[in-house]
Amino acid sequence: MIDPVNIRGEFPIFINNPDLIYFDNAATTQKPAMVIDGIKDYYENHNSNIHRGIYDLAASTTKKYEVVRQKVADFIGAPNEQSIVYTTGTTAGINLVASSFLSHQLQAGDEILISAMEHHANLIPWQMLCEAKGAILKVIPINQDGTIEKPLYKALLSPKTKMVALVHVSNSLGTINPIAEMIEIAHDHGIPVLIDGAQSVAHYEIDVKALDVDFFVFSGHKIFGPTGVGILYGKEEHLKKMHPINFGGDMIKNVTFKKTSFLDGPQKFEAGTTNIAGIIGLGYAIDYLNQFDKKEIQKYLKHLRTYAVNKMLEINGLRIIGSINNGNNSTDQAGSIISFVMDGIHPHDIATILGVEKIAVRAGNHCTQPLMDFLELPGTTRASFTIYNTPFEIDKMIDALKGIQQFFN
Amino acid sequence: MIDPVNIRGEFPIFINNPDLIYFDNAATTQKPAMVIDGIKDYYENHNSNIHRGIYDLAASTTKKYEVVRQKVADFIGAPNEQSIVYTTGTTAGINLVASSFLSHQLQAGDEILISAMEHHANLIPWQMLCEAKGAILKVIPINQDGTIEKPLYKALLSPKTKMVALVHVSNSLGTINPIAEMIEIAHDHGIPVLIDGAQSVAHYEIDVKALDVDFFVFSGHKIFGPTGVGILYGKEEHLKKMHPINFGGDMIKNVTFKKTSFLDGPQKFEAGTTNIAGIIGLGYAIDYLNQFDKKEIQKYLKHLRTYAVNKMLEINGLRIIGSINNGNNSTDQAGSIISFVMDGIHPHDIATILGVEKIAVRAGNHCTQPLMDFLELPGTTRASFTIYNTPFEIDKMIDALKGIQQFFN
Amino acid sequence: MCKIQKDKFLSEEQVVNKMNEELKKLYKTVILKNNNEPFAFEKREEAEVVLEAYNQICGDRFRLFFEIENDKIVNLSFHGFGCAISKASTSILVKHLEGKSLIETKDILKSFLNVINPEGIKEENIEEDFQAFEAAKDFPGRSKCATLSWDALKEYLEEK
Amino acid sequence: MCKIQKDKFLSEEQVVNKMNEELKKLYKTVILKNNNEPFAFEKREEAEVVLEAYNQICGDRFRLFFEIENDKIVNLSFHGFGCAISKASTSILVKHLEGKSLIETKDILKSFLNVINPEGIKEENIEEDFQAFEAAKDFPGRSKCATLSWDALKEYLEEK
Ligand SMILES: Cc1ncc(COP(=O)(O)O)c(C=O)c1O
Ligand SMILES: Cc1ncc(COP(=O)(O)O)c(C=O)c1O
Repeated sequence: MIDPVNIRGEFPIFINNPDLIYFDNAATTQKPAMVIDGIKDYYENHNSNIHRGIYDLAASTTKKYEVVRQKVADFIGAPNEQSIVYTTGTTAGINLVASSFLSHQLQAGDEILISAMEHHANLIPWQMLCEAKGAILKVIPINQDGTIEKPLYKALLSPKTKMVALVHVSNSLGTINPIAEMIEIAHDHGIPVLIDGAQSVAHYEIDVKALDVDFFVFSGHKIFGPTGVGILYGKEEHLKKMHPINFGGDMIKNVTFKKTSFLDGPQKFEAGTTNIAGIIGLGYAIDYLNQFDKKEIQKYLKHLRTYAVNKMLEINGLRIIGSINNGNNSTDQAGSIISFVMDGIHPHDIATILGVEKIAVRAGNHCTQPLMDFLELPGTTRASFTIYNTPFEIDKMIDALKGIQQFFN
Repeated sequence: MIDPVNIRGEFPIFINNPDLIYFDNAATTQKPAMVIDGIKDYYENHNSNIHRGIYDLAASTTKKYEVVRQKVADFIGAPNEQSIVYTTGTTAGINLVASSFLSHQLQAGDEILISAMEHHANLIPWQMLCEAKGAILKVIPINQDGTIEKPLYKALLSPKTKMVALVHVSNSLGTINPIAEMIEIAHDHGIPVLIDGAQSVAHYEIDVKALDVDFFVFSGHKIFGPTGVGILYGKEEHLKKMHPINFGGDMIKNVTFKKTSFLDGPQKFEAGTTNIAGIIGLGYAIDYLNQFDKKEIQKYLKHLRTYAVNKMLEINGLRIIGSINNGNNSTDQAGSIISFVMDGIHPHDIATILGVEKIAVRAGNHCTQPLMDFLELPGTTRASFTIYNTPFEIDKMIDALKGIQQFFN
Repeated sequence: MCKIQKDKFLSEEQVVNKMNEELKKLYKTVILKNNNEPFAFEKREEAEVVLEAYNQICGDRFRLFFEIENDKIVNLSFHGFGCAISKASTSILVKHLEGKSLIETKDILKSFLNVINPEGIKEENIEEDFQAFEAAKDFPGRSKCATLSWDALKEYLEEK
Repeated sequence: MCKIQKDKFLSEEQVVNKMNEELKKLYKTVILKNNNEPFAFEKREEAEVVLEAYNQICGDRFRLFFEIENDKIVNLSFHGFGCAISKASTSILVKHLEGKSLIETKDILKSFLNVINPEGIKEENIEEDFQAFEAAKDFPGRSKCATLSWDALKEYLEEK
């Protein structure tokens, strides 16, 4: 059972701001004391540079640091820690795959397939690569309810498709894409798949091995962990073939002024001093999350979403963007993110007024500008929930939204 | 006046480990409470994603975040904050310049000039770029005393030289290179210069404008700041011409599935969620350092170095690598880093035994393998000092070194 | 917090009221009115000058249409979309600059921008329309909304 | 820390002594002796098998030279450089494996590696030479030094 009141008590920001209603979890989550104190403890008791260090601090830090790799592997069902690359975030992970995996294979006329609901992070790297190589970026359209047009997905796959890159849970609409099925279809055509799990790992059980996904990326700061750290999972056979794109210390076997050879493992992508404190903090975030049953999390978030949607639909002139809008009240295709617009009131004005009431939501295009263009919206207001949110907070937001409507009319 | 005892009191790791003698500052420095608490305060009171956020937390975090840019600019004498790019460290900064500034200009047969004492981070990116472009990496030799062979520097510059990349203070030898003079010479030939300031910014006054340097890079974690953050300073005229190499959110003006345009400022290089907590922590580290007069720091470190060198030279069979070894007792060309070897005792054995005595030093090639090859050494033991170190600690190390010698004979 | 300290602060109810005050200050009737009934809100593609004011961070985008005749700004209108604050501030711009000379315009621009500038010194005899935007100072995320079109026009005139 | 608790711990002096004990344990006479007077320390480029054991992290590099005759390892010698621990452990390897059958070798390898493995179960009747390396367990940065050549040989035999 998820006990949000108890959970709130584990987050210092809520202890310091008891009346803060934080509905911007899709942008970044708050951090539990376990993570914050873990980072502090690292700096106060263990700080040292890893690898090649022999004294106690360095040796124990190196160990702490490498243990997180195994922890991450277990967390997403990776076969082993050699398939786990430390990055600085989702964005960096996708860029690495684009530059280092796909760039060398992609020919003029080849195609990369993404969906219309991709975050800029899973769009622009592919677009730029296509531009450089004379390849073509194809986009799977979505239905008005915010779901992928599945028949078109199949139709768009071709012998020229060299990569499929998909978001698992849309950060703008909350749509949950049927990735298992979509990966299988791509594999039937022999096409590798990257899944952007930025919005899904915190709440959904991920098993990269069962999914047989080629690449899976996410960010620490969206799963209760620190900023500046993320993960790229890649099948070992792919990682082995990929060349590093950043060069420096801690990634080399041998260097002379003439020639350099690189390490074999994921370390070859981790040149220089990494975000050691951040990676150790990510380990604590995973420990934190591992206390919960993902099924319970999903049940609770579905409850919150249904509760919010039902109340929001009672507000005249408020329109939810995505699946729920179609009168389709099942939330199986929708995560804990609700994007909405209100007649005649700009999303920024809504967010500002909610902000004054200490309700943190986000307004804008949510880094999915083409999706907004497709929906013919300048932007939306987005409320995104996680385990520390409550129906009571939703009530407060509903009241505030009603107030805004009065205010503007 | 530098008061190391007082300073130690500001570093929680020394409060928690009063007998820790930390001489591995060239690898990473310890962090003052101001920085650690600043990061903790960020997560406990201000955590939110920056840009596009409207509610209080997001707006104030964005401000805090951008204020650091100005702080960094002031810290290194940059004309304005538009020339300051947030990176993840020295390594990332150099790679960005190699890929985004030089890559597009470099032709087969062109040359890049570095020195024989470069860290792998300021060697391999250029080497790989040369390999990709058919260009030639040239290396300025050093003298036996660990200083640049200045006449050869001039001789190696040619109309084909497209970049000079130099370390300011060598992390292996402590050599301080005469960068002002060397930059001027390169500029006389119209060649841009990158300076690797990883080992210098903490202790030396840097004025990038007076130096007229084209690029200057450093890491936060070596100047009392957090891991996972660094700075690339670049002349605005260069940054303007450079294309981003990482793509995602927070860096774009406009996106459609067909075309993307990027922001103008340094933000175009900062795709995705950056290390917000790290950058804010770096701001605190600079505040911390700004309390001290750099001249005082240098005076104190010179005192420590002279003290240590004199005592070390009394140990039979101990050889200091670099300028001091030549009987040249002036420390004007040598920073607070001492690399040494002992007859018949491997550096790792020395470091292990010092480690048991709670004296943290580093052993190995210090990410300067070609330099070690040049010096015909498998590696050295390195002690690197900063403001919280004391002569008393040096005495302890000297005693331990004498003990090691007895132990092995 | 101990009792004595607490008394120095506002009660929670007072805080909420103050919040609402801030809000009302921000969205004062001037802004709401200009948002709902903007002044000279019309496209005029054939205008001599078509100036775009675009906020890349939030996507607000307005265009100003005008001519400069005898050193005066005339036939000023605007179109586009954005939040209430950016729309109202553009509407106010149009209302106050129509027919003004370039020298007068410079003063008016300065006077308006000074109201929103957190470091601006409070002047006397400020237009009531302008004062309505003063509260934008307290919303760091929103001050750009208030100045969007004004900054664009200022830049245009300076570069001219 | 309160008095009672403190008494449970070692005094500072005791800690220092214990440290020195650890050190002595690590660098026990076996290691120092083998470091200074290594066993069969000679290059033999013409050997049938020349096996490199290289630690990329620290640069230690040894080569093992030997032949396999009648399923036995013979003419075993080594050369190269490294720290006292890696050098001594290679010397011990040479000393203990010369003339052994491949099956015996496997057991010996296992027995040695088990001594250094932090999760290894303590066996009885371990060679004294091997036990000298047990302390490497307590130095996570150094256990690789102790196993360097042993790992290389193990890998070679497994792939063969
Ligand atoms: C001279 C020099 N350059 C570059 C680096 C690399 O810095 P980082 O690992 O923080 O990227 C270091 C640190 O090891 C250094 O000492
Ligand atoms: C679906 C999705 N993909 C990618 C990203 C980018 O993540 P980051 O900014 O941490 O690199 C985000 C976060 O904004 C996201 O929601």
